[in-house]
Amino acid sequence: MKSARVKTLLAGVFLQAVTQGVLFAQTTPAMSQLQAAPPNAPAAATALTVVPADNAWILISSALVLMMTAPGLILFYGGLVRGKNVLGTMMHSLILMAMVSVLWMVFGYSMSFGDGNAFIGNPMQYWMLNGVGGVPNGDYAPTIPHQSFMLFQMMFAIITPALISGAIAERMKFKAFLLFTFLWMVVVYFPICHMVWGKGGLMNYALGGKIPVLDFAGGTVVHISSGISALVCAFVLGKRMGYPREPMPPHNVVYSLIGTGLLWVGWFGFNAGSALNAGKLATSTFAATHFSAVGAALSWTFIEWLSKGKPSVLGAASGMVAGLATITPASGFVTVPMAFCIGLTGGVVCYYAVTKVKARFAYDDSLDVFGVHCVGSVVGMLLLGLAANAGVNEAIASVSIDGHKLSCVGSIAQFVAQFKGVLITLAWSALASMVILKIVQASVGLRVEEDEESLGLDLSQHGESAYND
Amino acid sequence: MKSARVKTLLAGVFLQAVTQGVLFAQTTPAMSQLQAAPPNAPAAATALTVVPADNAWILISSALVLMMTAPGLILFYGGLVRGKNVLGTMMHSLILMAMVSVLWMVFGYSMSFGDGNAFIGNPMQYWMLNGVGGVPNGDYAPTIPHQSFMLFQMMFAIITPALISGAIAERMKFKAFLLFTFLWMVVVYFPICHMVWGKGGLMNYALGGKIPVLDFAGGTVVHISSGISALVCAFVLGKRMGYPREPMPPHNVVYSLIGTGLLWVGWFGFNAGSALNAGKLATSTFAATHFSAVGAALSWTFIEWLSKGKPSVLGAASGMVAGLATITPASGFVTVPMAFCIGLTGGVVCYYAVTKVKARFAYDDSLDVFGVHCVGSVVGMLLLGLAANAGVNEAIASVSIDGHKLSCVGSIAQFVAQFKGVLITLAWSALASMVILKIVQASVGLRVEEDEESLGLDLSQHGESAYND
Amino acid sequence: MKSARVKTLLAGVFLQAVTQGVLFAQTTPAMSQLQAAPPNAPAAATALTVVPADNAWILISSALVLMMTAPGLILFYGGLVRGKNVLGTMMHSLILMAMVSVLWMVFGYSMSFGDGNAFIGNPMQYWMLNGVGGVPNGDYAPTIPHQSFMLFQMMFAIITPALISGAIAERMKFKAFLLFTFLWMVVVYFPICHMVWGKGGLMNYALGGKIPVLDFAGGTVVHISSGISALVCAFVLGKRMGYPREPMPPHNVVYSLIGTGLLWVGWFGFNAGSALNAGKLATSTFAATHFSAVGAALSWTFIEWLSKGKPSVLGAASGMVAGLATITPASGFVTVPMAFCIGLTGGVVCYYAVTKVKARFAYDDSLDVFGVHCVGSVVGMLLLGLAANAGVNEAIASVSIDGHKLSCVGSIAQFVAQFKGVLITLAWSALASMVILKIVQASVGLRVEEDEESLGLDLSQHGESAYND
Amino acid sequence: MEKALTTIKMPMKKIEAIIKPFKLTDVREALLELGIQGMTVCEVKGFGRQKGHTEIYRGSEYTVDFLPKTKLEIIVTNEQVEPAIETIIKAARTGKIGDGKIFISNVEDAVRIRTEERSDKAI
Amino acid sequence: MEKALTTIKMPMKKIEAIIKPFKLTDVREALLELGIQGMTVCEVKGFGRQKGHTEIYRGSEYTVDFLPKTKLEIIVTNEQVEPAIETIIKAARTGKIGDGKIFISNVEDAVRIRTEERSDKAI
Amino acid sequence: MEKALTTIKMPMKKIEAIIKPFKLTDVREALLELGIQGMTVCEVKGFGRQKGHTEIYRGSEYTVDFLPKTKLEIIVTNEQVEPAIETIIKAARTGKIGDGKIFISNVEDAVRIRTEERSDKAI
Ligand SMILES: Nc1ncnc2c1ncn2[C@@H]1O[C@H](COP(=O)(O)OP(=O)(O)O)[C@@H](O)[C@H]1O
Ligand SMILES: Nc1ncnc2c1ncn2[C@@H]1O[C@H](COP(=O)(O)OP(=O)(O)O)[C@@H](O)[C@H]1O
Ligand SMILES: Nc1ncnc2c1ncn2[C@@H]1O[C@H](COP(=O)(O)OP(=O)(O)O)[C@@H](O)[C@H]1O
Repeated sequence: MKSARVKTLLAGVFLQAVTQGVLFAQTTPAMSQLQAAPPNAPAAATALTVVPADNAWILISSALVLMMTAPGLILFYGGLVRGKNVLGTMMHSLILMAMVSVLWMVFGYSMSFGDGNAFIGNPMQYWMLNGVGGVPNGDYAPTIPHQSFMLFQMMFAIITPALISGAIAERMKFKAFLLFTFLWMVVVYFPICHMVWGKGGLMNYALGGKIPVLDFAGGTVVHISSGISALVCAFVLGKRMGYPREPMPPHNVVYSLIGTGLLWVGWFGFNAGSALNAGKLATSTFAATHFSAVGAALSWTFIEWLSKGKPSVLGAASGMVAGLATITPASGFVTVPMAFCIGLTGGVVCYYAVTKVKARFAYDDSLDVFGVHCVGSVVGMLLLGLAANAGVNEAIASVSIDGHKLSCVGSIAQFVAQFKGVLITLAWSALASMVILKIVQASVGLRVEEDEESLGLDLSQHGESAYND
Repeated sequence: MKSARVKTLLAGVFLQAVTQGVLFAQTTPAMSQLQAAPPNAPAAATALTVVPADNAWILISSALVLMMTAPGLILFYGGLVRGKNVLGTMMHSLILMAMVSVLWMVFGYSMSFGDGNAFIGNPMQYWMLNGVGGVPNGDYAPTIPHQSFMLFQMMFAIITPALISGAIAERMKFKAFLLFTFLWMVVVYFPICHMVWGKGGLMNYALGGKIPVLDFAGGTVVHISSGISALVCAFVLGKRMGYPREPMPPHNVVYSLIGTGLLWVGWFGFNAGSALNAGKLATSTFAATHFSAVGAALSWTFIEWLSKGKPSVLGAASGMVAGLATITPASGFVTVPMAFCIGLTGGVVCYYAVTKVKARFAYDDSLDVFGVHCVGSVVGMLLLGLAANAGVNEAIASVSIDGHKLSCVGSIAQFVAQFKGVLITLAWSALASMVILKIVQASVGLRVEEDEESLGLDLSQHGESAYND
Repeated sequence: MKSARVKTLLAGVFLQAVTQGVLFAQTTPAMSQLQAAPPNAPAAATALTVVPADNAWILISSALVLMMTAPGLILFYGGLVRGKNVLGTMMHSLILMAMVSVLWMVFGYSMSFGDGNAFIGNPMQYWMLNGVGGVPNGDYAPTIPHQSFMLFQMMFAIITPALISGAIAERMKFKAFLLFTFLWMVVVYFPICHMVWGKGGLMNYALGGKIPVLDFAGGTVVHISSGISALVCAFVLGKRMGYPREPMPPHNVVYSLIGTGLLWVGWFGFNAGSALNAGKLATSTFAATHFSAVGAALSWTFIEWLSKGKPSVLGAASGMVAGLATITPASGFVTVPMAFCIGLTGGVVCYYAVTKVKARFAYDDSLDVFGVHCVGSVVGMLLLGLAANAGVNEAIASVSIDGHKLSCVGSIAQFVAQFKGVLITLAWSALASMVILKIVQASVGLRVEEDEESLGLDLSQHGESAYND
Repeated sequence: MEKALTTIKMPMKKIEAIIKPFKLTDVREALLELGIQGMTVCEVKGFGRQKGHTEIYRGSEYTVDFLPKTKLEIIVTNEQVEPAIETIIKAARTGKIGDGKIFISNVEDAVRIRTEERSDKAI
Repeated sequence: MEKALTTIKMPMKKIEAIIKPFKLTDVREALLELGIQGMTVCEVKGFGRQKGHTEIYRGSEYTVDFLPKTKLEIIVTNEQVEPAIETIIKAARTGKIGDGKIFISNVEDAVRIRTEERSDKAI
Repeated sequence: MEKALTTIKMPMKKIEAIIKPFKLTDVREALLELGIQGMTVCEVKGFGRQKGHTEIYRGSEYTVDFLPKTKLEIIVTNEQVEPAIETIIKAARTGKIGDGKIFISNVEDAVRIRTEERSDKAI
């Protein structure tokens, strides 16, 4: 019975596919003309040409950022949970690779990067990615196909909610997770992405915004938004059964270390790809990314060695990820020694967030999304306000906000601007997450049954177990 | 005694190496001149210059495609078998990285891409890769060194027989596997590759073929050829001892999920690299690849959720791979929404192939090579016949076959052409595989002894076990 | 008490960061001017421009080489040790990613690539990477930012000491490892790197050296230096408790196979990236790299099959790594068939080094660093002396040493030059390692206590265990 | 020695308790409070009245009848047997099917390897 | 209670069967048919007359003497002992060396944790 | 059969030895020299007087009380019991706390699955 309904559904989909196929095939000449001069492109846009080197760099960067999610993050997170929840944990990220991409195609990209007001883009402008083709979008990336820019940004949209899944690990209903992330993308991610990077966005200093916030590769959009939402989730969902009395050590630290390596490598695409070309800014961003990871790995390791007596390997790995999250907003704006210092700071602050703050407020942010990603990126955003350097990125020497020229180079004023950016992101993400969680709770419920939790998500939610003899 | 013979052998190899070294060193100026104007190059070929951006993209794509085999496929397959066979299963792919490369060097590339008739290239033309150097081959890839093109194509030749190994997992003699794949490459892969992509190949619409078959990145050459051969193998080898009565669940689903992530990422190189340059076609191929994986992941997951009551993680991963196999032939010819629909269809059809068809005909295609790769790519090849879009790839708007101009844009006529291409590939691969298997059976035998099978391939064939305390 | 001191320390670091930030921000225009015409640049350097394609290739190659260390090498090594030492083993490489990078930033790059004498560069020239910016350094890589060159080279500096860690696995104190590698970088790596690749280095044929040694991607600098030092370490540290009476099989061969795949893929960046541009030399290096791995995989597998009766999977993987290490110095100078023969030879020689030589001299080079890396690269260096081919790399046709023009093409003379290069590297590395080990032994001690060794490094050194239920 | 062995009148019992794995901490702590200072624990798979579950891998369904259980082995003196049983029952019980069993059998002798102490001095 | 324990005249036996792992399904099904509804299973390594094998890792040869075996523990009433033994033999036998052993010993008492039932009512 | 079982006067003993894992090779070799040709081995976790250790994961400290131990089960004839015990003690002893225990109990019967041999012929 059920399967009959499914078949009808699928037949529909198939038919639609075929008709659309014919449709698209017929309208293509017109469409490609359309792309050559899209309504939203400035007149001069027709002169934009693709630079193959930049395109190669952005495509490979896009691949690297997807690799961060899988197999990077799925390994990092999967290793940290107990063996009975490893598949469920990995599924959280895997299913988002599919779900977020669909949202992105239908209206998400348009809500993020379409023209609109200061808070949100027009969801219909690039509906079904119509008009996002081979011609560059001069506003965002003048030397690569608009489609390449869309793809690169999509990989960010995928990993952001995947990060949140670390806070709700080992106890959330799969259905609830799907509903939560769906709403979260629409209400939190797309708007914040538009505000920070979209044309006309509130905080987009380069394209007509009102607050000159610097965020090179997603400190606010990716790490703070997800990290604070993760904290809210941890509070609303409550602790895992038995936490913290029962020990819940990582079931396979090796997985987490593989994940760490892949995250580091992928992060080069994440940050240096955000230069959107393969020039010297990509290089300096790459360097800053590396040296911040280095700094935080060292500071986390040594502070742990001093305070706990032993330098743990998971500690070093956590430091690396903290350093990478910390430098993300700053990576395109600071020198190498500065990036190293930012990393050192990020490592220390995140270490205390994960050990002291978590213990003090007794929430179960299971895989430390808040303590690493949110706290790290807040540190990065603020230090960037003091350290932004026009020698590294000349674009910030003089920007125009509301018709006034001003500089975004490191200063108290810029620090304040960064602070505002952080606050807006924190407030909006926390508030919206709270509301969304209440809706999910009221509709499908948030947590699995006690029996299911003690059996594990792999069996209870997915009918599988990871390891069999 | 044995080792004495080996030493003589090796001394010979070494001597040869040194002499060849001197030889090559002396003849090099001549050879490089030769490369500048190879006998088979059109007069204008001397004007071909390498575009570094395109070369960078093809080199990295080649690396990505090798990564698909190892560690991608070895993990995907290795996780799905039982723990006592994991090394033997991984070895199948690993040894092919070596063996196929040698064949490719000696005569395989030449048989595939040398001039010849409609069915096979001249094996002597590029014997030992002579004449495959830094100057582009204008027929195949005018902006990258001929050698880059050769390398990229080699990675396809490696992964194709590696795919087959999933069907014979856990029971084939290692010797038999080597002999089978050797013969299979010569009799199936090189000819079909020549027919579809070689100059003058029967189905190469762009370079003088007779049937205008579209296959962007290897639906026929890679997935259908290997998938149908896998089915034949499964029938001829018979079921694993105890199958299906005894449960044979995957011994480590985590490995398979890591493999899935790496396959997805690597597939960007596989498909978008097939554009052979870093322009907008690479971008649109990248996008189509992604959205088909997305579509199939969703359709497989939800159809399983509806029919079995739970969405399995391995199901989502299987859907991803199915979506990637499905879009392979179509990836460079269709729009993003169309790719998504093709993926949706592929996911559903492969799901039924793997669950219902396999159960109905009771063969033991152990890791579902046929159900995922062959069935998926057949779906992709056929839908492509309806959906090929000149707005995406203008090259297909007008092609000349036998002196007639015609269009390969989606239509019933093109559907028929695609159908022919599929049929030829299915028939040739199945027939040849059957004959090869009989030869192997008669010479070295196909299956390991019962004792060896129950002990596992790792110990019986390789004298190792994967896990020790 | 301790933590109070730490806090003061950290406050200091933070303050410094902020002040430096302001400082850098202020001085930037000057600094960027400086970069436009650095004191050490020839007058014509101002004309150097970045080629984005080359930069994209070097950035991605840098990422690939870092991937070789993590997750490549950490998996390869981590799988080979016993389960109680896996984290400690992985930590060796992970901490070097941080520690070596800091040395590199502060003075290591300058010691390696700064101007200086034949043995060492001026550590102050690029102190804190001052002057290493967006403008290419014409001496080393005229088409990419100097900073890109620095990053690429840094990845080599990271993996080299990480290789050594395989020889001291399962028994060295973590503190001792840190001190040893710190001293080793300063006394062995930076000097040898300068001698071979630095401007004015003793063996740098292209930039004013005295001995025309060819070493494309680090046969001496990376593999011989680390491999011979590993041997010295194995002798000085002594055997693991129970070795060889007690069996110490790899605890997870699957990890090692994943590592092998990643190493192979990453090695394309290592070798082909060493072309420092994305032209045809990168392609031919890529090809040579691949075919040597292929050759050695086959020769190792078959020689083991003949002599032990079974072809082991770890054997095939070991052959791959041996072939990659062997070709490294030669990769940019030889043809594909020659690379294949060099690989065949490397596989055989390394096989005997690992099985017979190790047994004969009864040292415990736990993960065979000497037998694979040192022996392999010595083979490669010497065969290169006979096989270097100007048709592949025209730069070697005529080089000037001490005012004399000579050719580095394969010949007895070049063989002798290679031999000298190998000897110098062996002698210097062995001697220095011995002295360093004595210093470390006398200060912090080399080995963990017996109790700690039998408990495992994971628990005794890091307070963790890799696997928990 | 042989004599010694036979003259001792079985002063000890072996308690084997098969419990749900997540109850191990509770049981261990309860027994410790009772004064029992040693035990040996083994991961086992149990088959009984408690239903297993079904797993599906690519359409193939497997019924998993064996469930993960934890087996405790505790050697105690005769007097400790009943208190120990009661303690285990209290700590391990959830009231749901599959809570497990306790089996009691005789032990003839015990030896502490380190000291060669015998009988109840060894435990 | 103490009294209860001693007055019961050992009505149960413990059967420990060490078998080849791939025979587990067969044995379980055969026992189930016989009406035995519970058992506890443990992965063990066995050493006996059956030869081990040699493994080689990079030239170092290791003799592996211990082979993977599966140990079943089944508590049954006295009357079930012999039928159970016969059933196990029939289901687990391949006729080749290494088929395994069955050991029988006394059990003094049994308790079902969920219900506190004792003796043969508990199994 | 039932009769056969009861008339046999317990000719065999079961030795259970809990030892430190790295002593397994030594113990096995020593027993082999003594003429004992079979044993069954199981990885267990032990709790006793030997202190565990602390592990820290991201600031959360876990006390690990259970330590890895190896359990040997050896069925021997009555005469072999004492020599076997002595051998195990000698081979497994380090003199440090946690060396482990040996427990001895009765076995009523043994069966070799391959041949259906019974009693001491089966071991
Ligand atoms: N006859 C038996 N012999 C050995 N172990 C048994 C026996 N019966 C049950 N068990 C063990 O006890 C566990 C719990 O038994 P079960 O019948 O599921 O529930 P309950 O303990 O509530 O009666 C089983 O999983 C198995 O490990
Ligand atoms: N004396 C013994 N005590 C305990 N277990 C034994 C003993 N002898 C054999 N076993 C177990 O029985 C298994 C099979 O014994 P083996 O001698 O190899 O073959 P068979 O059962 O055919 O005689 C061994 O692997 C071991 O686990
Ligand atoms: N009463 C007991 N019952 C069962 N096993 C025990 C008992 N006491 C100790 N053991 C086992 O013996 C091991 C060693 O005991 P422990 O008290 O640590 O040291 P020692 O053997 O030196 O006295 C423990 O880890 C545990 O496995």
